[in-house]
Amino acid sequence: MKKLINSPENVVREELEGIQLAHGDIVRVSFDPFYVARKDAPIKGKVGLVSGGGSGHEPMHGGFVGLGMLDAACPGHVFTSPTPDQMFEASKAVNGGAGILHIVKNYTGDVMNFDLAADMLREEKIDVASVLTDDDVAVQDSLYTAGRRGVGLTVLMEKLLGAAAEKGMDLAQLKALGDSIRATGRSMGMALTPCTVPHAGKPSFELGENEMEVGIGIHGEPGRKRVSLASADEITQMLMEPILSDLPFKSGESIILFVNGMGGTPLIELYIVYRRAAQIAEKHGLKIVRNLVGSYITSLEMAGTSITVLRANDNLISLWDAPVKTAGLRWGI
Amino acid sequence: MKKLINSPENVVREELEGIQLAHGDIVRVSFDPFYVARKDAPIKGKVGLVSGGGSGHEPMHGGFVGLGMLDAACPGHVFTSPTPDQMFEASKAVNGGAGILHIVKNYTGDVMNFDLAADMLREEKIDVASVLTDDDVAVQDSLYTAGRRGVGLTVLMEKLLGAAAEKGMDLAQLKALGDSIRATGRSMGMALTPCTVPHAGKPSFELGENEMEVGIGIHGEPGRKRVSLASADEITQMLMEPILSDLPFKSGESIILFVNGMGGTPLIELYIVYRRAAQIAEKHGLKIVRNLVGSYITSLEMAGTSITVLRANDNLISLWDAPVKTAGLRWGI
Amino acid sequence: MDTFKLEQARSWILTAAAALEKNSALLCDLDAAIGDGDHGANMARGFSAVVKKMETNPPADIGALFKSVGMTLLSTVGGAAGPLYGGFFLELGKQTVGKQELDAAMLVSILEAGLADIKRRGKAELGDKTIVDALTPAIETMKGAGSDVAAATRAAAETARDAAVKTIPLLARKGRASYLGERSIGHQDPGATSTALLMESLAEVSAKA
Amino acid sequence: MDTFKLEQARSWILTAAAALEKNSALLCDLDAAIGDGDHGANMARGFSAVVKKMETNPPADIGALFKSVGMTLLSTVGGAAGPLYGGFFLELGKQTVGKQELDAAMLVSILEAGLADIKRRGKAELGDKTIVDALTPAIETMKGAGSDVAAATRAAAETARDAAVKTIPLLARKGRASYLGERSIGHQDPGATSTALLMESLAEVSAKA
Ligand SMILES: Nc1ncnc2c1ncn2[C@@H]1O[C@H](COP(=O)(O)OP(=O)(O)O)[C@@H](O)[C@H]1O
Ligand SMILES: Nc1ncnc2c1ncn2[C@@H]1O[C@H](COP(=O)(O)OP(=O)(O)O)[C@@H](O)[C@H]1O
Ligand SMILES: [Mg+2]
Ligand SMILES: [Mg+2]
Ligand SMILES: [Mg+2]
Ligand SMILES: [Mg+2]
Repeated sequence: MKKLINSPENVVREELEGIQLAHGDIVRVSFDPFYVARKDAPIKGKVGLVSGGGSGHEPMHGGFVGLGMLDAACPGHVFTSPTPDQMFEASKAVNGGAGILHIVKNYTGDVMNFDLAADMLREEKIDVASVLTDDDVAVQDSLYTAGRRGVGLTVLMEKLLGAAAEKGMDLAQLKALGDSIRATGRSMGMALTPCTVPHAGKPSFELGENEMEVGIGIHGEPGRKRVSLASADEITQMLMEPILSDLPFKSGESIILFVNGMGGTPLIELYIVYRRAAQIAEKHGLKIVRNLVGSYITSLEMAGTSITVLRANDNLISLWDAPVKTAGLRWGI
Repeated sequence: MKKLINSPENVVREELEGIQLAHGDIVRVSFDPFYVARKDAPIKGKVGLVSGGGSGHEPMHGGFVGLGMLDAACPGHVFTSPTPDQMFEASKAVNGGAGILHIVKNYTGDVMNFDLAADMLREEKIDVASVLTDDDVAVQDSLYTAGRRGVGLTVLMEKLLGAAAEKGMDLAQLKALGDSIRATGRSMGMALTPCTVPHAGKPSFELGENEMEVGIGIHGEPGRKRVSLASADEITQMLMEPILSDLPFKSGESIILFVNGMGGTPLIELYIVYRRAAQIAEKHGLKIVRNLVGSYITSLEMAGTSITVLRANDNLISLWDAPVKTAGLRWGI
Repeated sequence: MDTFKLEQARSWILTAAAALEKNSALLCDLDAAIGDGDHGANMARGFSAVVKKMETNPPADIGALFKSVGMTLLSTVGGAAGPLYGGFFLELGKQTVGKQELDAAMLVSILEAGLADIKRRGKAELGDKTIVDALTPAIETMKGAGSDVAAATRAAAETARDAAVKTIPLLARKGRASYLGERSIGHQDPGATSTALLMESLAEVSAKA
Repeated sequence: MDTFKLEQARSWILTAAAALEKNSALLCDLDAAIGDGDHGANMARGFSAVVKKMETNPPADIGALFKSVGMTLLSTVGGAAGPLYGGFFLELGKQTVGKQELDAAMLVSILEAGLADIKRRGKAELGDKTIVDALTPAIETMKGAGSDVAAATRAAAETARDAAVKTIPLLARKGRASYLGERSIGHQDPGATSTALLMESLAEVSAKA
């Protein structure tokens, strides 16, 4: 296992120490329990946006804490959902009196832990709502299953709701906006290589030199199918097709297009994927009004990419353009 | 070779197509010859900042074209210096009448090609000056060698000179400022894994499961020594020690600290490195006034890190804080 | 053995902690095949925190013990297993407030309450390839195994072990493994396996009484 | 053969292009060991562009041919080799403006002028582990090899080939390999090797006359 770490046990703590040292102007880090909060939180009268999830997806979520995005993020162990006490303390720490919105990726663990935290917060008379992301079209949805995973849409969700909260939207409005974003965003990902969870010390799965996994999530889990290596254009097609046909996105619609790297894929390759994704979107009659290209929701050092498409309207565009000042995403300020 | 590409020959062209599609609001891409220029260039009365180098280091340099940074960037083939005609055309395209400053990493090829381009520009009566970066302390410098490589300092150089040019500094002043930055910045890098140049199809060198290369550049070249794998803290020490003692940086000084990822290293590891680098700097009596953590000057999908330390003063701090709007670095606007 | 005493409850947790630590890599491997590879680490981390807590703060009755176990698991395990096992032990604690010992029937009934909590929280049914698939038949076996705690828990442990193996051909419908669809078939569920380890530990400490 | 004609000059470039294409991987491997692994690709790309240019735009004299080769290499090779070989051929072009043929002495003198350009541009001296280490002794050999172009170029080619091999024990002081310090020792210089290929091609086309 080749990693720039000191020991598997200390990865998250030391990462947080690094974040505190590097971004002390934007955030403050709590070490017991672990959470990253906006330095200027709580902000009176503003709904507190709190997210969280396993570590290993950096910059998500800690890198998205700051003006115009999250008020707090709770990092779990690598690929392990954080615990209710973290979410509870983080939420209390950023509670400005207008309630707390939890942004939760739809994994059994994350959902149950956030639910427990919400119960604890309600006992303290704090208003809590939650918004799920479950945008991964690689997973077949059904009433009888855990549903779809939350992946790339989470990044867009946090940016857009963050801007809306900053503008003073109340909890119910934010929840409604979040639900509408949830309903109109879709993603799919693939991996060229697996990743190695530090405490496991070995890759999460094996992939032959000529194989890739399609329909992968962000936890080093195997995807839906293993197929032969293909060209960037073919891969992009394999991801875009299910995304576009799932909602479905219709000709004439405006979209935000997000091409994400899995952690070990360099930017040069992401632009080659973006190129094709944009061509496919245009051919489909879609108008790309905003985009994001980079490694924002990662799976440790996995090589691969995911694509997220979100239906856009003027309101979302103005929220997208609103100032954001976080370690991972910054503009307008 | 596992890459999100279509064919080795088309990597650079298709990447540029992706950049044009994704960042058409900031840049325009020329395809014959290849260069990326600020969309609003030439800017009358402003010195045009032009850099370039082999591809494979993204976001450098194309991702640093835009307000407050470069006016144009010339991408060569992967790891191969671009050619004089690119630099000539790019410089002409962004010439606002106040002259052109070339920012050149000190590699034989880059230097000679930029020199040829400068000669061609002078024949057209365009004022040209150039600033070198040669900040890599892993390379022993001497009168009789090619000198040191330009590495991480190039990113800081482009940001700082970009801000100064935006503020209206003239060519001679920019050249002087660049030379002073060159004189006070130092870097060193290491690799956990090699990288694979697309047309080569195999890794640039072999590394055992328990080995790493220390003193590596950004071109997949072997480093100065191969040693046993070490912890993040030890590695950070191996990089910081030669950097701090080379200039040397002295107790009481202010610095900008830049921890860079080589392309295949996830952010979570970079924060662990930053943590230690900051601790070492502080123990050395240095005051970190600004920092940058992320993969900004990469070596394809190489796993590894480099550290850059630059002496800072109030002038540099205000240039650092000045607005920048590029695909790779953005704030204040 | 006719009753299960505070001392045994304490030993159960210590024995389970040791078993989970010992089988951590196995559980991680099972989870890597159809999940995210952390189940063993999660459980080992949680139970080692439980052990530490018990040492510094020895509970005075079975209810206090289980409550403490549940609270600690909730705040240290994370993932799906944290709330599920945490809630399970919290429920066991609720059912045993102030108790110093339990007879076999009570043991069955508190485990049933714990299982109900897991099903309420996780919404998994029998056959979904989860903890429920090991715990449900184990409790059924215990129910029909009479009033000797040692014998009943031993029978339950065997059933749980077999039941964990029987999750192999199942298609996962809950938890991370469900994302794999058909590809979840052919692998043993890590949560059912950790449940089997818990039941085995229960049988071991009951036999020693 | 007493003179080197336009037709041979043309063949030289075509033969060299084929040789560089054929040895592209070898040159890349040599460069990977002590540089950045692109020398073969750079040279092959440049010479293939040269060939294309010659086909569409056949030069009328040796000077025009070399000038065109130089210009094309400058804008297609990149890296260190682009300006060095580009400048080399531009210099050859300057020395042969309007010429249809060259005798052996002139061939030597234009190669000397080309070498001087490389040294001026790259500032490398003999022994720095560069192109200079192959070209310098090759020209020396040619100088002493008499007026038969075929014989002289053959001798020069052999010397260049040996000289490229003799770069192995050298410590690089110029170019990328210099960054390696002591670790550059023990590897053959890619640029010296491509020079040897150019000289071998020159000898081959001269023999065929
Ligand atoms: N809804 C559920 N009901 C019951 N058990 C579940 C449910 N979801 C997951 N599990 C159990 O949890 C186990 C995985 O636990 P763990 O790996 O610790 O959490 P995570 O899946 O969050 O990584 C699965 O093997 C399964 O037995
Ligand atoms: N200053 C120099 N003078 C002469 N030849 C040089 C010099 N620097 C480099 N070279 C030659 O160039 C070769 C490398 O060329 P190439 O790989 O194409 O360029 P780059 O080093 O820019 O990748 C070296 O093997 C060496 O022979
Ligand atoms: Mg997990
Ligand atoms: Mg090169
Ligand atoms: Mg798991
Ligand atoms: Mg080279």
